[in-house]
Amino acid sequence: MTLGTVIGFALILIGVWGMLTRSNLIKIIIGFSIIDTGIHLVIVSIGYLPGRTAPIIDGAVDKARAGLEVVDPIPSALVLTAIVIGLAITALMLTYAVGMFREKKSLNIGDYKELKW
Amino acid sequence: MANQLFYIATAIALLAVVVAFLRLLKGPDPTDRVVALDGMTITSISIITAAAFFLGRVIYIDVAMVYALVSFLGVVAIARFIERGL
Amino acid sequence: MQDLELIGGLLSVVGAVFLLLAAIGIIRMPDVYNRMQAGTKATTLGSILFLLGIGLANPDWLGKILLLVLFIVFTNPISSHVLARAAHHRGIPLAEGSVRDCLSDDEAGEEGGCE
Amino acid sequence: MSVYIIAVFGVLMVFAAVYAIYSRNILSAIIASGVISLLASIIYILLAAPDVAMTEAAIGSGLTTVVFLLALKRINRLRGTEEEDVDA
Repeated sequence: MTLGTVIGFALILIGVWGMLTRSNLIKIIIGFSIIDTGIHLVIVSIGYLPGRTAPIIDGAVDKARAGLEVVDPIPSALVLTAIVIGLAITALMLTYAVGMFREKKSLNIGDYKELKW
Repeated sequence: MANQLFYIATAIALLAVVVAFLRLLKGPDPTDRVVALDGMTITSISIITAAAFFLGRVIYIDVAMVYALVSFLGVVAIARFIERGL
Repeated sequence: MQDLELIGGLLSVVGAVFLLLAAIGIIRMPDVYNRMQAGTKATTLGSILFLLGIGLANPDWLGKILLLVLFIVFTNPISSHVLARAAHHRGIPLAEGSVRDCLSDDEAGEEGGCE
Repeated sequence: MSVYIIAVFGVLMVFAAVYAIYSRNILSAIIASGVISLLASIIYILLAAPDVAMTEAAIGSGLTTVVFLLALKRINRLRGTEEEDVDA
Protein backbone atom coordinates (compact mmCIF):
# COMPACT_ATOMS: atom_id res chain seq x y z
CA MET A 1 0.00 0.00 0.00
CA THR A 2 1.33 3.42 -0.94
CA LEU A 3 0.48 5.03 2.41
CA GLY A 4 2.77 2.67 4.32
CA THR A 5 5.64 3.51 1.97
CA VAL A 6 5.12 7.24 2.54
CA ILE A 7 5.10 6.82 6.34
CA GLY A 8 8.21 4.63 6.19
CA PHE A 9 10.17 7.18 4.15
CA ALA A 10 9.06 9.98 6.49
CA LEU A 11 10.42 7.96 9.45
CA ILE A 12 13.71 7.34 7.63
CA LEU A 13 14.13 11.09 6.95
CA ILE A 14 13.35 12.01 10.57
CA GLY A 15 15.85 9.42 11.80
CA VAL A 16 18.61 10.67 9.49
CA TRP A 17 17.93 14.24 10.63
CA GLY A 18 18.16 13.17 14.27
CA MET A 19 21.39 11.25 13.75
CA LEU A 20 23.02 14.21 12.01
CA THR A 21 21.93 17.06 14.26
CA ARG A 22 21.98 15.69 17.83
CA SER A 23 25.20 15.54 19.78
CA ASN A 24 24.17 13.12 22.55
CA LEU A 25 25.29 9.53 21.93
CA ILE A 26 22.03 7.95 23.15
CA LYS A 27 19.99 10.32 20.96
CA ILE A 28 22.02 9.16 17.94
CA ILE A 29 21.24 5.53 18.77
CA ILE A 30 17.52 6.38 19.12
CA GLY A 31 17.69 7.97 15.65
CA PHE A 32 19.20 4.76 14.31
CA SER A 33 16.35 2.69 15.74
CA ILE A 34 13.81 5.04 14.13
CA ILE A 35 15.53 4.52 10.74
CA ASP A 36 15.33 0.77 11.35
CA THR A 37 11.55 0.90 11.93
CA GLY A 38 11.07 3.02 8.81
CA ILE A 39 12.97 0.58 6.58
CA HIS A 40 10.96 -2.36 7.91
CA LEU A 41 7.72 -0.49 7.21
CA VAL A 42 8.77 0.24 3.61
CA ILE A 43 9.70 -3.38 2.88
CA VAL A 44 6.49 -4.81 4.36
CA SER A 45 4.29 -2.32 2.52
CA ILE A 46 6.01 -3.17 -0.80
CA GLY A 47 5.02 -6.81 -0.35
CA TYR A 48 1.35 -6.02 0.36
CA LEU A 49 -1.25 -6.72 -2.31
CA PRO A 50 -4.64 -4.97 -1.93
CA GLY A 51 -7.60 -7.13 -0.99
CA ARG A 52 -5.62 -10.18 0.05
CA THR A 53 -5.09 -11.72 3.47
CA ALA A 54 -2.26 -13.02 5.65
CA PRO A 55 -0.21 -15.99 4.35
CA ILE A 56 -1.26 -18.39 7.12
CA ILE A 57 -3.31 -21.32 5.85
CA ASP A 58 -6.11 -22.12 8.31
CA GLY A 59 -9.90 -22.46 8.05
CA ALA A 60 -10.41 -19.01 6.56
CA VAL A 61 -8.28 -19.63 3.45
CA ASP A 62 -9.14 -22.13 0.72
CA LYS A 63 -6.20 -24.52 0.25
CA ALA A 64 -6.64 -24.96 -3.49
CA ARG A 65 -6.83 -21.23 -4.25
CA ALA A 66 -4.28 -20.12 -1.63
CA GLY A 67 -1.93 -18.67 -4.25
CA LEU A 68 -4.62 -16.21 -5.35
CA GLU A 69 -5.75 -15.18 -1.87
CA VAL A 70 -2.63 -14.47 0.23
CA VAL A 71 0.00 -11.73 0.06
CA ASP A 72 3.68 -12.27 -0.72
CA PRO A 73 5.30 -13.94 2.32
CA ILE A 74 8.95 -13.28 1.34
CA PRO A 75 9.19 -9.61 2.53
CA SER A 76 7.66 -10.64 5.87
CA ALA A 77 10.31 -13.31 6.35
CA LEU A 78 13.10 -10.88 5.43
CA VAL A 79 11.83 -8.23 7.86
CA LEU A 80 11.49 -10.85 10.60
CA THR A 81 15.23 -11.47 10.34
CA ALA A 82 16.04 -7.77 10.06
CA ILE A 83 14.22 -6.91 13.31
CA VAL A 84 16.34 -9.33 15.32
CA ILE A 85 19.57 -8.12 13.70
CA GLY A 86 18.50 -4.53 14.41
CA LEU A 87 18.19 -5.38 18.12
CA ALA A 88 21.70 -6.86 18.09
CA ILE A 89 23.16 -3.77 16.38
CA THR A 90 21.40 -1.46 18.85
CA ALA A 91 22.79 -3.43 21.80
CA LEU A 92 26.31 -3.29 20.31
CA MET A 93 26.08 0.48 19.80
CA LEU A 94 24.90 0.96 23.39
CA THR A 95 27.81 -1.15 24.63
CA TYR A 96 30.23 1.14 22.76
CA ALA A 97 28.44 4.20 24.21
CA VAL A 98 28.88 2.89 27.77
CA GLY A 99 32.53 2.11 27.09
CA MET A 100 33.18 5.57 25.66
CA PHE A 101 31.46 7.17 28.66
CA ARG A 102 33.64 5.13 31.02
CA GLU A 103 36.72 6.50 29.25
CA LYS A 104 35.95 10.23 29.15
CA LYS A 105 32.87 10.80 31.40
CA SER A 106 30.99 12.56 28.61
CA LEU A 107 28.16 11.68 26.26
CA ASN A 108 28.79 14.58 23.89
CA ILE A 109 30.07 13.41 20.50
CA GLY A 110 32.15 16.59 20.13
CA ASP A 111 34.43 15.55 22.99
CA TYR A 112 35.75 12.54 21.09
CA LYS A 113 38.34 13.89 18.69
CA GLU A 114 40.86 11.04 18.56
CA LEU A 115 40.64 8.34 15.94
CA LYS A 116 41.42 5.65 18.54
CA TRP A 117 41.51 5.49 22.29
CA MET B 1 -26.85 -2.41 10.81
CA ALA B 2 -24.59 -4.27 13.21
CA ASN B 3 -21.57 -3.63 11.01
CA GLN B 4 -22.17 0.12 11.10
CA LEU B 5 -22.23 -0.03 14.90
CA PHE B 6 -18.80 -1.69 14.92
CA TYR B 7 -17.47 0.94 12.52
CA ILE B 8 -18.72 3.69 14.85
CA ALA B 9 -17.13 1.97 17.87
CA THR B 10 -13.76 1.67 16.09
CA ALA B 11 -13.85 5.34 15.09
CA ILE B 12 -14.51 6.38 18.71
CA ALA B 13 -11.63 4.18 19.90
CA LEU B 14 -9.31 5.80 17.31
CA LEU B 15 -10.29 9.22 18.65
CA ALA B 16 -9.48 7.98 22.17
CA VAL B 17 -5.97 6.94 21.06
CA VAL B 18 -5.38 10.38 19.55
CA VAL B 19 -6.58 12.17 22.72
CA ALA B 20 -4.37 10.00 24.96
CA PHE B 21 -1.42 10.67 22.64
CA LEU B 22 -1.71 14.40 23.36
CA ARG B 23 -0.88 13.71 27.02
CA LEU B 24 2.19 11.76 25.89
CA LEU B 25 3.43 14.80 23.99
CA LYS B 26 2.48 17.24 26.76
CA GLY B 27 3.08 15.50 30.10
CA PRO B 28 5.54 17.34 32.33
CA ASP B 29 7.09 14.22 33.89
CA PRO B 30 8.04 10.81 32.43
CA THR B 31 5.47 9.20 34.74
CA ASP B 32 2.68 11.06 32.93
CA ARG B 33 4.00 9.74 29.66
CA VAL B 34 3.98 6.15 30.92
CA VAL B 35 0.36 6.56 32.07
CA ALA B 36 -0.58 7.81 28.59
CA LEU B 37 1.31 4.86 27.02
CA ASP B 38 -0.65 2.42 29.19
CA GLY B 39 -4.00 3.90 28.17
CA MET B 40 -3.00 3.93 24.51
CA THR B 41 -2.00 0.27 24.47
CA ILE B 42 -5.20 -0.96 26.12
CA THR B 43 -7.23 1.01 23.57
CA SER B 44 -5.07 -0.34 20.75
CA ILE B 45 -5.82 -3.92 21.85
CA SER B 46 -9.51 -3.16 21.24
CA ILE B 47 -8.68 -1.75 17.80
CA ILE B 48 -6.67 -4.87 16.89
CA THR B 49 -9.60 -7.11 17.86
CA ALA B 50 -11.96 -4.96 15.78
CA ALA B 51 -9.57 -5.28 12.81
CA ALA B 52 -9.60 -9.07 13.27
CA PHE B 53 -13.40 -8.93 13.15
CA PHE B 54 -13.50 -6.81 9.98
CA LEU B 55 -10.85 -8.85 8.16
CA GLY B 56 -12.29 -12.19 9.31
CA ARG B 57 -9.08 -13.84 10.58
CA VAL B 58 -8.90 -15.32 14.09
CA ILE B 59 -5.09 -15.36 13.97
CA TYR B 60 -4.90 -11.61 14.65
CA ILE B 61 -6.25 -12.05 18.20
CA ASP B 62 -3.01 -13.89 19.09
CA VAL B 63 -1.14 -10.72 18.14
CA ALA B 64 -3.36 -8.80 20.56
CA MET B 65 -2.38 -11.24 23.34
CA VAL B 66 1.35 -10.78 22.68
CA TYR B 67 0.78 -7.02 22.53
CA ALA B 68 -0.93 -7.01 25.95
CA LEU B 69 1.82 -9.10 27.59
CA VAL B 70 4.68 -7.06 26.15
CA SER B 71 3.15 -3.68 26.96
CA PHE B 72 2.57 -4.81 30.56
CA LEU B 73 6.20 -5.92 30.90
CA GLY B 74 7.43 -2.67 29.36
CA VAL B 75 5.39 -0.54 31.76
CA VAL B 76 6.65 -2.56 34.75
CA ALA B 77 10.27 -2.21 33.55
CA ILE B 78 10.00 1.58 33.13
CA ALA B 79 8.29 1.93 36.52
CA ARG B 80 11.02 -0.07 38.24
CA PHE B 81 13.62 2.10 36.52
CA ILE B 82 11.92 5.25 37.85
CA GLU B 83 11.57 3.79 41.34
CA ARG B 84 15.03 2.37 42.03
CA GLY B 85 16.98 2.18 38.80
CA LEU B 86 15.94 -1.23 37.35
CA MET C 1 -28.55 -14.58 15.40
CA GLN C 2 -29.19 -11.10 14.03
CA ASP C 3 -30.31 -9.91 17.46
CA LEU C 4 -27.06 -11.17 19.01
CA GLU C 5 -25.02 -9.13 16.52
CA LEU C 6 -27.08 -6.05 17.31
CA ILE C 7 -26.53 -6.49 21.06
CA GLY C 8 -22.81 -6.97 20.45
CA GLY C 9 -22.62 -3.79 18.39
CA LEU C 10 -24.38 -1.74 21.04
CA LEU C 11 -22.07 -3.19 23.74
CA SER C 12 -19.03 -2.28 21.63
CA VAL C 13 -20.24 1.30 21.20
CA VAL C 14 -20.74 1.62 24.98
CA GLY C 15 -17.22 0.25 25.58
CA ALA C 16 -15.73 2.66 23.04
CA VAL C 17 -17.46 5.56 24.79
CA PHE C 18 -15.85 4.43 28.06
CA LEU C 19 -12.45 4.33 26.32
CA LEU C 20 -12.98 7.88 25.04
CA LEU C 21 -13.97 9.07 28.54
CA ALA C 22 -10.79 7.48 29.92
CA ALA C 23 -8.68 9.34 27.34
CA ILE C 24 -10.40 12.64 28.21
CA GLY C 25 -9.74 11.88 31.89
CA ILE C 26 -6.06 11.28 31.12
CA ILE C 27 -5.77 14.69 29.53
CA ARG C 28 -7.99 16.69 31.92
CA MET C 29 -7.11 15.45 35.44
CA PRO C 30 -4.82 17.63 37.59
CA ASP C 31 -2.01 15.30 38.72
CA VAL C 32 -0.43 11.90 38.04
CA TYR C 33 -2.43 9.89 40.56
CA ASN C 34 -5.81 11.11 39.32
CA ARG C 35 -4.75 10.47 35.73
CA MET C 36 -3.79 6.95 36.72
CA GLN C 37 -7.27 6.29 38.16
CA ALA C 38 -8.96 7.51 34.96
CA GLY C 39 -6.51 5.79 32.66
CA THR C 40 -6.66 2.37 34.28
CA LYS C 41 -10.14 1.77 35.71
CA ALA C 42 -12.12 3.22 32.82
CA THR C 43 -9.95 1.58 30.15
CA THR C 44 -10.34 -1.81 31.85
CA LEU C 45 -14.15 -1.57 31.82
CA GLY C 46 -14.24 -0.13 28.30
CA SER C 47 -11.99 -2.75 26.75
CA ILE C 48 -13.89 -5.59 28.49
CA LEU C 49 -17.20 -4.31 27.05
CA PHE C 50 -15.66 -3.78 23.58
CA LEU C 51 -14.13 -7.27 23.44
CA LEU C 52 -17.30 -8.96 24.75
CA GLY C 53 -19.32 -7.14 22.08
CA ILE C 54 -17.10 -8.57 19.35
CA GLY C 55 -17.30 -11.99 21.00
CA LEU C 56 -21.11 -11.87 20.98
CA ALA C 57 -21.17 -10.90 17.30
CA ASN C 58 -18.88 -13.80 16.40
CA PRO C 59 -19.49 -16.66 18.89
CA ASP C 60 -16.76 -18.93 17.45
CA TRP C 61 -14.05 -16.65 18.83
CA LEU C 62 -15.53 -16.38 22.34
CA GLY C 63 -12.89 -18.64 23.94
CA LYS C 64 -9.89 -16.60 22.81
CA ILE C 65 -11.64 -13.33 23.62
CA LEU C 66 -12.45 -14.52 27.16
CA LEU C 67 -8.77 -15.43 27.60
CA LEU C 68 -7.79 -11.91 26.46
CA VAL C 69 -10.32 -10.35 28.88
CA LEU C 70 -8.94 -12.46 31.75
CA PHE C 71 -5.44 -11.32 30.84
CA ILE C 72 -6.41 -7.64 30.87
CA VAL C 73 -8.19 -8.04 34.22
CA PHE C 74 -5.09 -9.63 35.76
CA THR C 75 -2.38 -7.35 34.41
CA ASN C 76 -3.92 -3.86 34.30
CA PRO C 77 -4.28 -3.27 38.08
CA ILE C 78 -0.70 -4.47 38.65
CA SER C 79 0.75 -1.95 36.22
CA SER C 80 -1.33 0.82 37.81
CA HIS C 81 -0.07 -0.13 41.28
CA VAL C 82 3.58 -0.23 40.18
CA LEU C 83 3.26 3.13 38.43
CA ALA C 84 1.67 4.75 41.47
CA ARG C 85 4.49 3.51 43.71
CA ALA C 86 7.09 4.81 41.25
CA ALA C 87 5.45 8.25 41.07
CA HIS C 88 5.24 8.44 44.87
CA HIS C 89 8.86 7.39 45.24
CA ARG C 90 9.91 10.05 42.75
CA GLY C 91 8.33 12.70 44.97
CA ILE C 92 5.67 14.10 42.65
CA PRO C 93 3.39 16.32 44.79
CA LEU C 94 -0.33 15.71 45.18
CA ALA C 95 -2.80 18.06 43.49
CA GLU C 96 -4.40 20.88 45.45
CA GLY C 97 -7.42 19.66 47.34
CA SER C 98 -6.01 16.23 48.23
CA VAL C 99 -6.70 15.44 51.89
CA ARG C 100 -4.66 12.36 52.80
CA ASP C 101 -1.43 10.62 51.76
CA CYS C 102 -1.63 7.16 53.32
CA LEU C 103 1.64 5.79 51.89
CA SER C 104 3.69 8.61 53.43
CA ASP C 105 1.92 8.03 56.77
CA ASP C 106 2.75 4.32 56.63
CA GLU C 107 6.40 4.99 55.84
CA ALA C 108 6.57 7.48 58.72
CA GLY C 109 5.26 4.76 61.08
CA GLU C 110 2.06 6.53 62.00
CA GLU C 111 -0.59 4.33 63.59
CA GLY C 112 -4.27 4.00 62.68
CA GLY C 113 -6.39 5.97 60.27
CA CYS C 114 -5.50 4.46 56.93
CA GLU C 115 -6.97 1.06 56.24
CA MET D 1 -11.63 1.43 7.31
CA SER D 2 -8.10 0.05 7.49
CA VAL D 3 -6.81 2.93 5.32
CA TYR D 4 -8.05 5.44 7.89
CA ILE D 5 -6.51 3.48 10.77
CA ILE D 6 -3.15 3.36 8.95
CA ALA D 7 -3.32 7.11 8.24
CA VAL D 8 -4.09 8.03 11.86
CA PHE D 9 -1.41 5.78 13.34
CA GLY D 10 1.12 6.94 10.73
CA VAL D 11 0.61 10.57 11.67
CA LEU D 12 0.96 9.66 15.36
CA MET D 13 4.19 7.78 14.58
CA VAL D 14 5.67 10.78 12.79
CA PHE D 15 4.80 13.07 15.73
CA ALA D 16 6.30 10.57 18.22
CA ALA D 17 9.50 10.38 16.13
CA VAL D 18 9.87 14.17 16.02
CA TYR D 19 9.27 14.30 19.78
CA ALA D 20 11.87 11.57 20.40
CA ILE D 21 14.45 13.64 18.52
CA TYR D 22 13.50 16.99 20.06
CA SER D 23 13.05 16.04 23.74
CA ARG D 24 15.79 17.04 26.20
CA ASN D 25 14.95 14.23 28.64
CA ILE D 26 16.50 10.90 27.66
CA LEU D 27 13.90 8.79 29.49
CA SER D 28 11.08 10.54 27.60
CA ALA D 29 12.86 9.91 24.31
CA ILE D 30 13.17 6.19 25.13
CA ILE D 31 9.43 5.99 25.97
CA ALA D 32 8.62 7.73 22.67
CA SER D 33 10.73 5.27 20.69
CA GLY D 34 8.82 2.43 22.38
CA VAL D 35 5.55 4.05 21.30
CA ILE D 36 6.81 4.16 17.70
CA SER D 37 7.41 0.40 17.72
CA LEU D 38 4.01 -0.33 19.29
CA LEU D 39 2.17 1.75 16.67
CA ALA D 40 4.22 0.15 13.87
CA SER D 41 3.07 -3.30 14.97
CA ILE D 42 -0.59 -2.28 14.48
CA ILE D 43 0.23 -1.09 10.96
CA TYR D 44 1.92 -4.46 10.25
CA ILE D 45 -1.33 -6.23 11.18
CA LEU D 46 -3.31 -4.09 8.76
CA LEU D 47 -0.70 -4.80 6.06
CA ALA D 48 -1.44 -8.56 6.50
CA ALA D 49 1.80 -9.55 8.24
CA PRO D 50 0.85 -10.84 11.71
CA ASP D 51 4.17 -12.65 12.26
CA VAL D 52 6.11 -9.42 11.77
CA ALA D 53 3.67 -7.65 14.10
CA MET D 54 4.25 -10.23 16.84
CA THR D 55 8.03 -9.97 16.53
CA GLU D 56 8.00 -6.18 16.43
CA ALA D 57 5.80 -5.98 19.54
CA ALA D 58 8.01 -8.39 21.47
CA ILE D 59 11.48 -7.30 20.35
CA GLY D 60 11.11 -3.77 19.02
CA SER D 61 9.03 -2.50 21.88
CA GLY D 62 9.83 -4.69 24.87
CA LEU D 63 13.44 -5.81 24.53
CA THR D 64 14.84 -2.65 22.91
CA THR D 65 13.35 -0.48 25.67
CA VAL D 66 14.85 -2.74 28.35
CA VAL D 67 18.28 -2.65 26.65
CA PHE D 68 18.18 1.17 26.48
CA LEU D 69 17.19 1.37 30.17
CA LEU D 70 20.03 -0.99 31.14
CA ALA D 71 22.59 1.17 29.31
CA LEU D 72 21.14 4.32 30.93
CA LYS D 73 21.43 2.69 34.37
CA ARG D 74 25.08 1.82 33.68
CA ILE D 75 25.82 5.39 32.62
CA ASN D 76 24.05 6.87 35.66
CA ARG D 77 26.03 4.59 37.99
CA LEU D 78 29.31 5.65 36.37
CA ARG D 79 28.30 9.28 36.67
CA GLY D 80 27.38 8.84 40.33
CA THR D 81 23.96 10.55 40.22
CA GLU D 82 20.44 9.18 40.09
CA GLU D 83 19.00 11.57 37.52
CA GLU D 84 18.17 10.50 34.01
CA ASP D 85 18.21 14.01 32.51
CA VAL D 86 21.06 14.48 30.09
CA ASP D 87 21.55 17.58 28.00
CA ALA D 88 20.98 16.95 24.33
